[in-house]
Amino acid sequence: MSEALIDITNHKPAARETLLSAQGLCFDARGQRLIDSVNLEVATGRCTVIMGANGSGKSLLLRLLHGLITPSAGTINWRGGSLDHVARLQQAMVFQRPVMLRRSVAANLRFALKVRGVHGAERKTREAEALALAKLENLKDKPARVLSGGEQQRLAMARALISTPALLFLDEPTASLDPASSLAIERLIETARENGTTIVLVTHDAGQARRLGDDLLFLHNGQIAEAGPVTRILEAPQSEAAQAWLGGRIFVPDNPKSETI
Amino acid sequence: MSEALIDITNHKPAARETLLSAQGLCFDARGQRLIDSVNLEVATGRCTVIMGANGSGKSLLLRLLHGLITPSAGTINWRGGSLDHVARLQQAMVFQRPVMLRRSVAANLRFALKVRGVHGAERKTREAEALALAKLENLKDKPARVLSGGEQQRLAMARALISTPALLFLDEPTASLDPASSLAIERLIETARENGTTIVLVTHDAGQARRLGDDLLFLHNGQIAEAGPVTRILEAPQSEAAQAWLGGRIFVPDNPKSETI
Amino acid sequence: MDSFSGILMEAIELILSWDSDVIEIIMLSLRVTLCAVLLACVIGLPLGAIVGAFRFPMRTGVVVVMNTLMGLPPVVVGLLVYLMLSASGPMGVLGLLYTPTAMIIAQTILVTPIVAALTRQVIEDLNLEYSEQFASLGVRPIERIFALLWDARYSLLTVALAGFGRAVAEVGAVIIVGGNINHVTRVMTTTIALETSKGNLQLALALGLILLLIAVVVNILLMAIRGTAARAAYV
Amino acid sequence: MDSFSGILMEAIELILSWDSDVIEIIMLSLRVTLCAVLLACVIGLPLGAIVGAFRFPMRTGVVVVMNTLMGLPPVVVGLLVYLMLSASGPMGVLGLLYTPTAMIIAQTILVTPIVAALTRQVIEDLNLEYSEQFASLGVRPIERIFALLWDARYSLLTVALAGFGRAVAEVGAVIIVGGNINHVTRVMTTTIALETSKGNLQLALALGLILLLIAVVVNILLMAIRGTAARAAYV
Amino acid sequence: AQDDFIIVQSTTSTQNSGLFDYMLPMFQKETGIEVRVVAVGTGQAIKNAANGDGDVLFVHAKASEEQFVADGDGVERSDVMYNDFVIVGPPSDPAGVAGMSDVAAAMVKISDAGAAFASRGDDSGTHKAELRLWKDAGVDVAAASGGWYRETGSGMGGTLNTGTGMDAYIMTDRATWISFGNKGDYQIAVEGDAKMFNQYGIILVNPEKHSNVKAEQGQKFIDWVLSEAGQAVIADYKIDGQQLFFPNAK
Ligand SMILES: Nc1ncnc2c1ncn2[C@@H]1O[C@H](COP(=O)(O)OP(=O)(O)OP(=O)(O)O)[C@@H](O)[C@H]1O
Ligand SMILES: Nc1ncnc2c1ncn2[C@@H]1O[C@H](COP(=O)(O)OP(=O)(O)OP(=O)(O)O)[C@@H](O)[C@H]1O
Ligand SMILES: [Mg+2]
Ligand SMILES: [Mg+2]
Repeated sequence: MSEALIDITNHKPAARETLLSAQGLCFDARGQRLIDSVNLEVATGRCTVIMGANGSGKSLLLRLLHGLITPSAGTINWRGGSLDHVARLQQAMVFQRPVMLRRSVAANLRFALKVRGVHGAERKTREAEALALAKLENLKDKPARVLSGGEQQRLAMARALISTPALLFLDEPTASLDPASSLAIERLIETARENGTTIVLVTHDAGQARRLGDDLLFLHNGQIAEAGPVTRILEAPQSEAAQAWLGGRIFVPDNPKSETI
Repeated sequence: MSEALIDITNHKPAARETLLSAQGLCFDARGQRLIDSVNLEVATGRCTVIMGANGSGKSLLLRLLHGLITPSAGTINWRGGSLDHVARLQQAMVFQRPVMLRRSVAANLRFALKVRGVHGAERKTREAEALALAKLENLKDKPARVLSGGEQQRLAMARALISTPALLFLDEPTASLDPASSLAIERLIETARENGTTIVLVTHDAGQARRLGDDLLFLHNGQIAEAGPVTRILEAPQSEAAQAWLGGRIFVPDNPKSETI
Repeated sequence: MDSFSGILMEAIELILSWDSDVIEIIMLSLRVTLCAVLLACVIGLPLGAIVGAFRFPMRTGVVVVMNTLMGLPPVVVGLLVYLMLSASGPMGVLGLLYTPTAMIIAQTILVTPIVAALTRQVIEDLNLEYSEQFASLGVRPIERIFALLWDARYSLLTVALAGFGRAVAEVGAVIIVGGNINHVTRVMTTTIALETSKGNLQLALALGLILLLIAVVVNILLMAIRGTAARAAYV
Repeated sequence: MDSFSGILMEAIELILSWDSDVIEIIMLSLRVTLCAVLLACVIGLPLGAIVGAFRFPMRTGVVVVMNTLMGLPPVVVGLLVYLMLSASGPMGVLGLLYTPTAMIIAQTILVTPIVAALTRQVIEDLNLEYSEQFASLGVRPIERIFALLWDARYSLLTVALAGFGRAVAEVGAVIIVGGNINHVTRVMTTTIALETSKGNLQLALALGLILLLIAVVVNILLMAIRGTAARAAYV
Repeated sequence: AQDDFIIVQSTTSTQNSGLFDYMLPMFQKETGIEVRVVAVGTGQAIKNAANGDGDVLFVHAKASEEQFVADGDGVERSDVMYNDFVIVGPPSDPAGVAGMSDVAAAMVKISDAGAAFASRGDDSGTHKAELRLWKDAGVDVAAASGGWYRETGSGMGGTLNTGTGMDAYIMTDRATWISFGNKGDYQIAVEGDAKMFNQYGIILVNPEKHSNVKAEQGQKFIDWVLSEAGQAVIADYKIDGQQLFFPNAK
C-alpha cells in the first residue's frame, strides 16, 4: 500500500487494477442531459480529482459513480462486476452538504458502524478513534445538527472514514473548513490512501488538487473536457474549457495578484 | 459612497456613523457560553471581516447581530435604536448553508421582493437584474433545491442583494464556488459597497479578507481575540489565537509551500 | 345467514343495480363532507400553521388542546350542536337543526381539530428549516403562514385526506343534528347505520363499499392533481 | 330542556360525583383504546415507513388505498368484524364476539390505516433528506425503516395521537362487535350513545367531558415525555 | 362461574326503559346466571340471533318473531308482557289531536294539518306498528316522506330527541316515553286505543341450529321470566309511580 505514496510524487498514471470504471455514462433530468457520455477509470490506490465550474456536473457524477442515482445510459463497473449493495458497502462518500441524522455526534458515527455490523468493544474503540481524528471529542454528545458548518463537515468525514472504505468519494470536503482543519483533513485523506483507500475528490482548490491528486478530470457542461495527470493539466491545459477556467487564475489562490485589486 | 473605496486601500478605521453596535453580547445554549461578551461597532459603508476557527462562533455572532436569535445578555443597537422588524428589513444575510424555498429559482427571488412590497413592473425588472447578476438566467425555472451547491450559493447571494440592504451579512459566501464565480461574487460585493451597503463578512480565506475587508474581528471560543485593520492583523497578529491560526500559514492559500508536501 | 363471501358478492351486486334514492344519498354525503372538509381546512390550516410557526406563551397548552380535540367524541359534538341549534337553544331562531347545514357545522367542528393538529406538526417540521431564512428576509407573520402552507402543500394534502376520511365515515354527530330524515338529511353513513339496525347487513355492506369507492375516487383525483403539479414544480 | 349553560353546569356536577360504575367504564375505554392504538402503531408505523421510504411498482396505488382507508366507515368495520366473529362466521369458534377483544380488533382495523397513511407522509418527507446518505452508508432496508422511524419519532407522536383520538371517540364499530353489554363491553362512547338515546343529554355530555379529560391526560403525559426527551436529544 | 352467562338479543326500547337493570340482578341472584343484554334495532336483534350470536331473543315484533321460529332459528315463542303505544306531541298541538283516543282519526287530522310527524323509519317493531296504524287510517305516508312525514331512521331514543327538536308528533311505546329524559314540555296527545297494543315475546334460539347456544341456561331465563315470580317483577317495575309493562304470559 505504500506504493500509493510514491504516486503522489511522480504523478504518473501507473498500469494497475481498475477499481471502478464507467462507460458512456449519461444522466438526464427534466429533459436535460446533465451528464453526457462520461468514460472513466479509477485505479486502485490512486486519487482522482474532479474539477469544473459550478453546475458542471461534478456532484452528479459522484452520485452516479456511487450508485445513488441511476444513469440514463451507460454502465458502471466495480472490480469488473456490477455496482450492487455489496459494492456500495466498500464505498463511502462525504456529501457536499452533509446530512446529519437527528442524533448526537457520537450516535451519527455509531450508526455507520452498526450498519456494517461492528458491535461491542470494537465499535467503542473505532468510535473514539474517529472522534479523535475529526477533533470532535468535546462535541460528542451534542446533537449533530447544531454543529457549526465546519464541524459538520468534519463529522461527515469521520463518518465516511469509520467504515474503512476501499473507495472514498469526497465532494468539496474542505469547503467550509478553516486552514488548520483543512490541513488536518488533507492529512486524513493521505492517511487513508496509505491504508489503501482509493480517493475520488471534487474540489475547487487548485492547490488542494495539486497536493492530493494524481489524475484530474476536468468537467464542462457534464462532459469530460480533459483528463490526465493533475500537474500537467493545471500547468498546460489543452481543452478550451480548462484553459478558460484557469484563465480566471487571478483567483486561483496561489497567485499573488489575488491580493491586490 | 465612493469614499468607501478609499478605505479599502488605506485600511484606517475612519470616524463615521455607527450603523450597528453590540455591547457585552453573550449567547448560551445547553449550559454552554458560546458567544462571550462581544463588543463591536460596524461603521456605515465599511466591510468588517470576521475570522476564526471552525466552531469559534462566527455564524452564531452573525445570527445574533441580525436578530435571528436572542442574546442571553448584552444589547444590540441599530442606528442608535433597537433592532426591530423595521431594522431587519434594512438588513440581509447569506447563510452558510443556503435555505432554498421549495419553489423555482425565479420564485425564490420574487419572494424576497414580494415581502418588501415590490410589485408589478419593478419586480420584473429587479428579478431579471438579479438573475443576470448571479448568472442564473438559464436556471430560472428550475426548482431551487435541485441546483448545485455553488448555484444555490449564488442564488442566495442574489436573493440577499435584491432587497438593496443597508447592511449585508455574508457567511462564507464563496465557500463552494469555483474561482470564476468567486471572482464574480467578490465583484458583486464591491459593487454593493459602492452603492452604500455595509458588509459584515465571515470567511476562512485570508486572501479574500485582504481583498474585501477593512476591519477584522478575530474570534476565538466565542470571544473577540483581536480586532483591527485587516492587513495589520494578518501581517502582525498580536493575540495568541490569531498567531496560532496564522501559524497554520502553510495552508493559507497564498503561501507557495502549500503546493509541495 | 349466508357465508361471509356470499354477503360480499351480494353487496357487489347491489352496487351494480344503481338507484335514484342511492344517488340522492351519495350526493348529499359528498356535499356535506366536502363542505365540512373545506371549512375545516380554511380554519384548521392557518390555525395549525400559526401554532406550528410561532412561539408564544402557553403554546404547549394550545398544542395539547389541539391534539386532544382530535379525540372529540362525535356524539358529544352532535349533542352540543343540537343544543345550540335546537329551538330552545341560543341559535334556535336560525332554524338550522335537521338541515344539511347543521350536519356541515357538526362535521366541521369534528374535522377542524384533526386538520389543525396535523398541520401544526407538518408546519413545525418545515419551519425548523425555514424560520431563520424567513426572519432574515423580514417576512411578516401573515406572509410567513401563507408561504409555509404553500411550500408544505403536498404534505398537507395527506392531512386534508385524513380530515376527509374522518368526515366521510362519520355518523354519530350527523345523525343527531341531521336526524337522518329520509330525502332531507339522510347520508351514506346514517343509511348504513339504519340498514344495520334493520338487520339488512348485506345492504349495509354494499353501501359501505360504495362509500369507500367514493373515497377512492376523491383520493385518486387529489393524487392526480398532486402528481401533475409535483412533476412541474416540487422538490 | 334546560338552557345550554345550565346543562354544562349539570355536566360538571355529575363529573364531580365519582362513581364506581363510571370508573369501570373508563378503565375499559382506556384498555380497549390503548391496546388498539398500540397494535395500530405496531402495524401502521412500519407499514407507513416502508411505503414512505421505498419506491416500488404500484406504490401510488398503495398510497391511494392507505389514504382511502382513513375513511373506513366504523359501522362497516364493525359489521365485517361481526361477520368474522359471529357464531356462524369463520372465526365463530373463538367465541370472541361481545368481548373487549372484539372491540380491540375492530378499533385496530379502523386506526391502523390512519397511523399508516400519516406515517407514510412524515417518513416520505424525512426520507427526502436522508435517502442518499442512507444509500451511501449501505443501510439495509430494515435498518433504514427503523432509523427513519426513530429520527421522526417526535413527529410520529402526533400521528399516534391522531390514532388515539379516532379510537377513543369511536362508537360505531365497538357497539356492533361489543354489544354495549353492561359491565362487560360498555365503554365511554357506547354509554354516551345509550344515555343520549335515553334522552339523558346532561349525563351524555358529562360523560363526553370526562372522555375529553381522559384524552387531555393522555396527551399531557405523552407531551411531557416528548418534552423531556426533546430537551435532551432532539434538534 | 366466570362464564356462566347468556346473551339476550333485545331492543333499545326494552333496554332504555330500565326494565333489564331492574329485573336481571334478581334473576342472577336466584340462579347465578349472568344475563348480558345486547340492545339493538329489532331487525338487527333478530338477525344476530339467527346468526347464533345470542341465546335468547326478546323483542316486540310478533310477525317477525313467528317467522323466526318458522325458519327454525327459534324453538318456541311465548308472550311475555305488553305495554301500549302513545302519540306524543308539542304543547302547541298544531293538529289539535290532544286528548284523542281514536288513533286513526288523530292520524288523519295530523295528515290533513300537515303537522310534522317523526317516524322511526327503521323497520323496528314500533315502526311496523305505526305503519299499520297509518294504513288503517288510510293515510299514504310514503308520499309525504321528506315533507311533514319525517323518517328519522333512528332508534326510539334518537327519534324522540329528533322529533321533540322539530316540534313533531311521535309515536312511541309508553315505557320508553316514561323513562325518556329529554321530554321538554312534550305531553302524551293520543292514547288508549286498543289498536296501540304492543306485545313482547321471548324465544330460545334453536340449539340444534347453533351448537354454541346455551340452551339450558337460556331456557332457565325464559322459564323465570314467564313464571309467576318473573311476571311479578315485571309488574313491579315503576317509574314515577307508573307501571311500564303489563305481564301477560300464559
Ligand atoms: N434533479 C435535477 N433536476 C434538474 N437539474 C439538476 C438536477 N440535479 C442537478 N441538476 C443540475 O445539474 C447541474 C450539475 O449539478 P451538480 O450538483 O453536479 O454540479 P456541481 O458540478 O457539483 O456544481 P458545484 O460546484 O456548484 O457543486 C446543475 O446545473 C444543476 O442545476
Ligand atoms: N443550538 C446550539 N446548541 C449547542 N451548541 C451550539 C448551538 N449552536 C451552535 N453551537 C455550537 O456553537 C459553536 C459555534 O458555532 P458557529 O456555527 O457559530 O461556528 P462557526 O464559527 O460559524 O464555525 P464554522 O467555521 O465551522 O462555520 C459550535 O461549536 C457549535 O457546535
Ligand atoms: Mg457539487
Ligand atoms: Mg459558520
